[in-house]
Amino acid sequence: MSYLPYAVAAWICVVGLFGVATSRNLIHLAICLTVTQSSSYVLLLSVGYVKHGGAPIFKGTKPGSTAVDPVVQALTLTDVVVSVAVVALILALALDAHRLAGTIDPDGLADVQG
Amino acid sequence: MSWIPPLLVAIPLLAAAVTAGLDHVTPEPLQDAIVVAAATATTALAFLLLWSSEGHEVVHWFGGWQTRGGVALGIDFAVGPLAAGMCCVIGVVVTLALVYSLTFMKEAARLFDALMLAALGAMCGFAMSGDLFNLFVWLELMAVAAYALTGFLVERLGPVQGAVNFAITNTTGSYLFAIGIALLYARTGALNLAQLGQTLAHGRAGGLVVVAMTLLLCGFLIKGAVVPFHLWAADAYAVAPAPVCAVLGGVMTDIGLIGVARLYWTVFVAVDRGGAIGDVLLWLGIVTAVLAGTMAFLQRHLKRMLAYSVVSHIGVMLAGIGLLGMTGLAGAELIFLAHALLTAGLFFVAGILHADHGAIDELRLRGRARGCWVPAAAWLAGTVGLVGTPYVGIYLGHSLIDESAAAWVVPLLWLGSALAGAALLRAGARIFLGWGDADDPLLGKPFEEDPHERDILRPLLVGIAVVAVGAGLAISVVPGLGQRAEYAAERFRDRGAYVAQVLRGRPMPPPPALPVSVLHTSLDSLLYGGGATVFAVALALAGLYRRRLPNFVSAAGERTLGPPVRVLHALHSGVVGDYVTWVVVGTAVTGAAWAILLR
Amino acid sequence: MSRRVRIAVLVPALAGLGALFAWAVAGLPAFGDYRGPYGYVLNRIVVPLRHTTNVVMGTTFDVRGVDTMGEEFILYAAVVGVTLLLRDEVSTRRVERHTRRLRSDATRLVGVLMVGGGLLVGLWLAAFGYVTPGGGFQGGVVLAGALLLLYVVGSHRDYRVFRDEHFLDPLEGLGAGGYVMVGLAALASGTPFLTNLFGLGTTGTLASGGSIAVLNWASALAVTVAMLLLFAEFLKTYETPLEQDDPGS
Amino acid sequence: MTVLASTLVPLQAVAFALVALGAPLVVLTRDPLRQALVNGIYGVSLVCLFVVLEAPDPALSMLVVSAIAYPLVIVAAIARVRAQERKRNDE
Repeated sequence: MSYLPYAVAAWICVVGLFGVATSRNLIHLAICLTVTQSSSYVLLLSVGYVKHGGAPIFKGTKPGSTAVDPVVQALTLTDVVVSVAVVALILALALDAHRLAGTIDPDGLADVQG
Repeated sequence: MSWIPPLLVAIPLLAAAVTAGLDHVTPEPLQDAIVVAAATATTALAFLLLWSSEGHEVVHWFGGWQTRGGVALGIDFAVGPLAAGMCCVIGVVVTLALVYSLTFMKEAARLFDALMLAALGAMCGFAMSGDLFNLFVWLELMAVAAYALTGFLVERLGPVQGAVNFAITNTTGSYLFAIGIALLYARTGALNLAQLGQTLAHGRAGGLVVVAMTLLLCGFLIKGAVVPFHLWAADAYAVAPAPVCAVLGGVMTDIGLIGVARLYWTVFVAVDRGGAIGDVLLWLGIVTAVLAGTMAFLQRHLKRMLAYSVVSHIGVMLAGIGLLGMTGLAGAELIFLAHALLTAGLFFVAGILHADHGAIDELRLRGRARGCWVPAAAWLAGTVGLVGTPYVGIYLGHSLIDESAAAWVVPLLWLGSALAGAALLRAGARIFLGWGDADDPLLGKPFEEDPHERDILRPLLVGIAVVAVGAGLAISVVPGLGQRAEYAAERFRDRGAYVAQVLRGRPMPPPPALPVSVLHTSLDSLLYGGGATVFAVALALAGLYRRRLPNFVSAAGERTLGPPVRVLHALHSGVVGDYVTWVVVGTAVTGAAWAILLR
Repeated sequence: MSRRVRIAVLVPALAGLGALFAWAVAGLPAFGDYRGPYGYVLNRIVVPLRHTTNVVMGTTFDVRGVDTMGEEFILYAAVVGVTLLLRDEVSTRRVERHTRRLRSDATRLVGVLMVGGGLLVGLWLAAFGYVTPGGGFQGGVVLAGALLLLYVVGSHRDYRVFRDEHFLDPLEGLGAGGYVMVGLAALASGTPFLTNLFGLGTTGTLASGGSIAVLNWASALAVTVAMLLLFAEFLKTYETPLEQDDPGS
Repeated sequence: MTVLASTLVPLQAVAFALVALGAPLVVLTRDPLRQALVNGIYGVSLVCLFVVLEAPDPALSMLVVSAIAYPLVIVAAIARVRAQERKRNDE
């Protein structure tokens, strides 16, 4: 059962992808994308966790005491910013789509076809 | 010369910050000068880097965080001739596109320039980076810039819809990529590519590594618009402004392939068994080349046609990479060089047509550009270069791929570029010569157009298109280029030397003296190249004069080709939910294939 | 594809993806069993080498500083992109200059306190980021949120300065560009890009970390302004139709 | 369950369970405004998870994002869409 955290991450990813593919609303879809991405945070922080380890902040503790991996935390920070940037862009596109087509249902937007 | 690599990122990014930051306070000519100067300086430095990477990888450890005891601490750029060459092409294409857009894009020009420069810096960073997460960062930066640039023409629904599909599909890919990074990091505790490969070489490939590889490579294949991840490409390229298309189609799509090659030869080659990883890539490449070539032939919208032509060449290049040999990779490189310039040139011509006539539809433009000899010559010459007529354009790269490919692969790859070339030839003949029928139901319904008027400096646009096409055509006959591409490929594939230099600072063996002559190609390639040209011309004529074919021929054609064509059109539905579904399907199937082959 | 077909294709594919994930998870080290070496090495060396007690920030702004440079520019590109995509509203917008004050003084007082508190928290988060948890990004978002509150408690006009592109764009450029300049300064002095050149100071104080502090403030500035511009873009498009709907205001 | 308790501190197990439950709730809430709210709660559960995983920096970052950045942007977008729809209905 020590694999539960990873299973949670995989679950979130699958659930998020389901939401993205079946969404009827671009704003809803953008939020589903953030859910999909949250699986990568959960996975990153889980793989960097060290049993009985403290946060990698050595104020008051001496360097060298057991601490969790700081690298995954730095990566997560970047990931969060990426997610904000992408959500902002997709929402802006959703607003444009709504202004032009009167709908934010991606299925109804299929203006261009192959 | 290890100071050059960071500059290729820093200069464009700083210029992007300056140009958008000082939008309201500096006069326009100065702004234009800053933008073009930054892009030109980046390009010039890329060529200097190419020259100085001849003998060894140019390694730059950011912040001076060198390796300690074989453990990489910081982030490195490790640049060999292949990566440096990529940066050169990226720089040239972006610079041309920026000059082209000086008069082409007036509205919101500063924001446009800032995003183009950010994309330039990101693409260079991606080509040079030696760190897995750093690759992700540059990938996201170029993607975010590209999404916004695609939706640039916000007065119309098409661009917005194209940008939505592009953004959502690619973001899904990026997030799968991020999960792949986390998995691989959990297994190895490293992010540096050299170190990752070294760590994996010691263990056996378990499920973890196979799945991580699937997620990482599929993330790149989505960026690279490989079937079945290609659906977004036509939607996005059809609607973006011409200079943006030139950058997206010419270099940014191919970036995904460089990612695939980089990850394979620095990391996953260590866990490959009998080239199984390459086999899957080869298959994907063949399917992509043929399917996208067919789709190109079914388009009437010039930029959609070009988009599928790009995807079909992506397929050929991916197949070259998937062969896993030195010549295959060198061939992919040379195709990239020629294809980037030619595609950019053709997009530039399409932009001129759009500006002249307010239309971008093959049938609607029929005969309207008669007498525009220079654009016509550029278009037709570029098309011939993209087919791979002997010693023109992508021919040399194609012939190198032929050398290492199995006999049954070669005609399929030539078929892909011939199909795409036939489509472009047909469009060119119809638009510039007025040949062919005025209507063709096979090509689907017309697209909404925006008749916009722009105050353009036409000679400048034509000049840039001619320069791009001319440079692309010459790639096959530049003396010594073929040998250097082979040497660059050999260096790129040498994981041992790469690891030794990046992690331990060991020098590389000195480069051999390379002859300066045009590479000799085999008779087979000459025949295939000639055959592909003849086939493309014949097919183009058949497309133009379909109605005049004997009745029984067209009836048989309709019976056999009609249903698959309708299925193809239906699959490219423009609905983003479908695209994401195909992304998931593609990832799962590719992963299953690798799981079976690598077990 | 119709929605039903799509779901019929999607569900098995997701199941396949899930199976792949399960296969991958089986090969992961057990939870809590991180094996390193990357994180362990950094935990050991960053504090003595860089005098920052928060190793995460030491990693973000120094060891992997160039990632963060890219990250700043992702945010920057997103802001530029959103401005680009919503620019149609800019050109057609005719916002009346009016002030709509909140009725109750008590609400205003609470609001002002919240703005003050928010600013303090934001500054504190940004300032102590490399000593304790926090940092430029977190502080920047809070600062932007607090400044945005001014818009609510004060009036439209009070907030105008914060959404004036003439004022904000150069600041945004300075924040993102400043990061690159610090890197270039190191390069110009003959060391690798983004080398930490400044005095490292005393461990565990604000005057520690050398260029980490500078980069931290550059990114705090970039993030604050980026968030303000983002909010402004979205709220601007929000405000216009509401005013048209509501003739009383 | 003893294995669970020995490797996963109970608090962590609870946080993981909350996140695992929260994700489908966010995805299945189809009304955007309600979804924005549920997403906020999901964000808070992620913050809790990050805290028990000894990651205060990402936790703070997630907190400011899910308490300030996302809600503002999303709610503004929703309001904009609704206002436009209302206007369109009036015409």
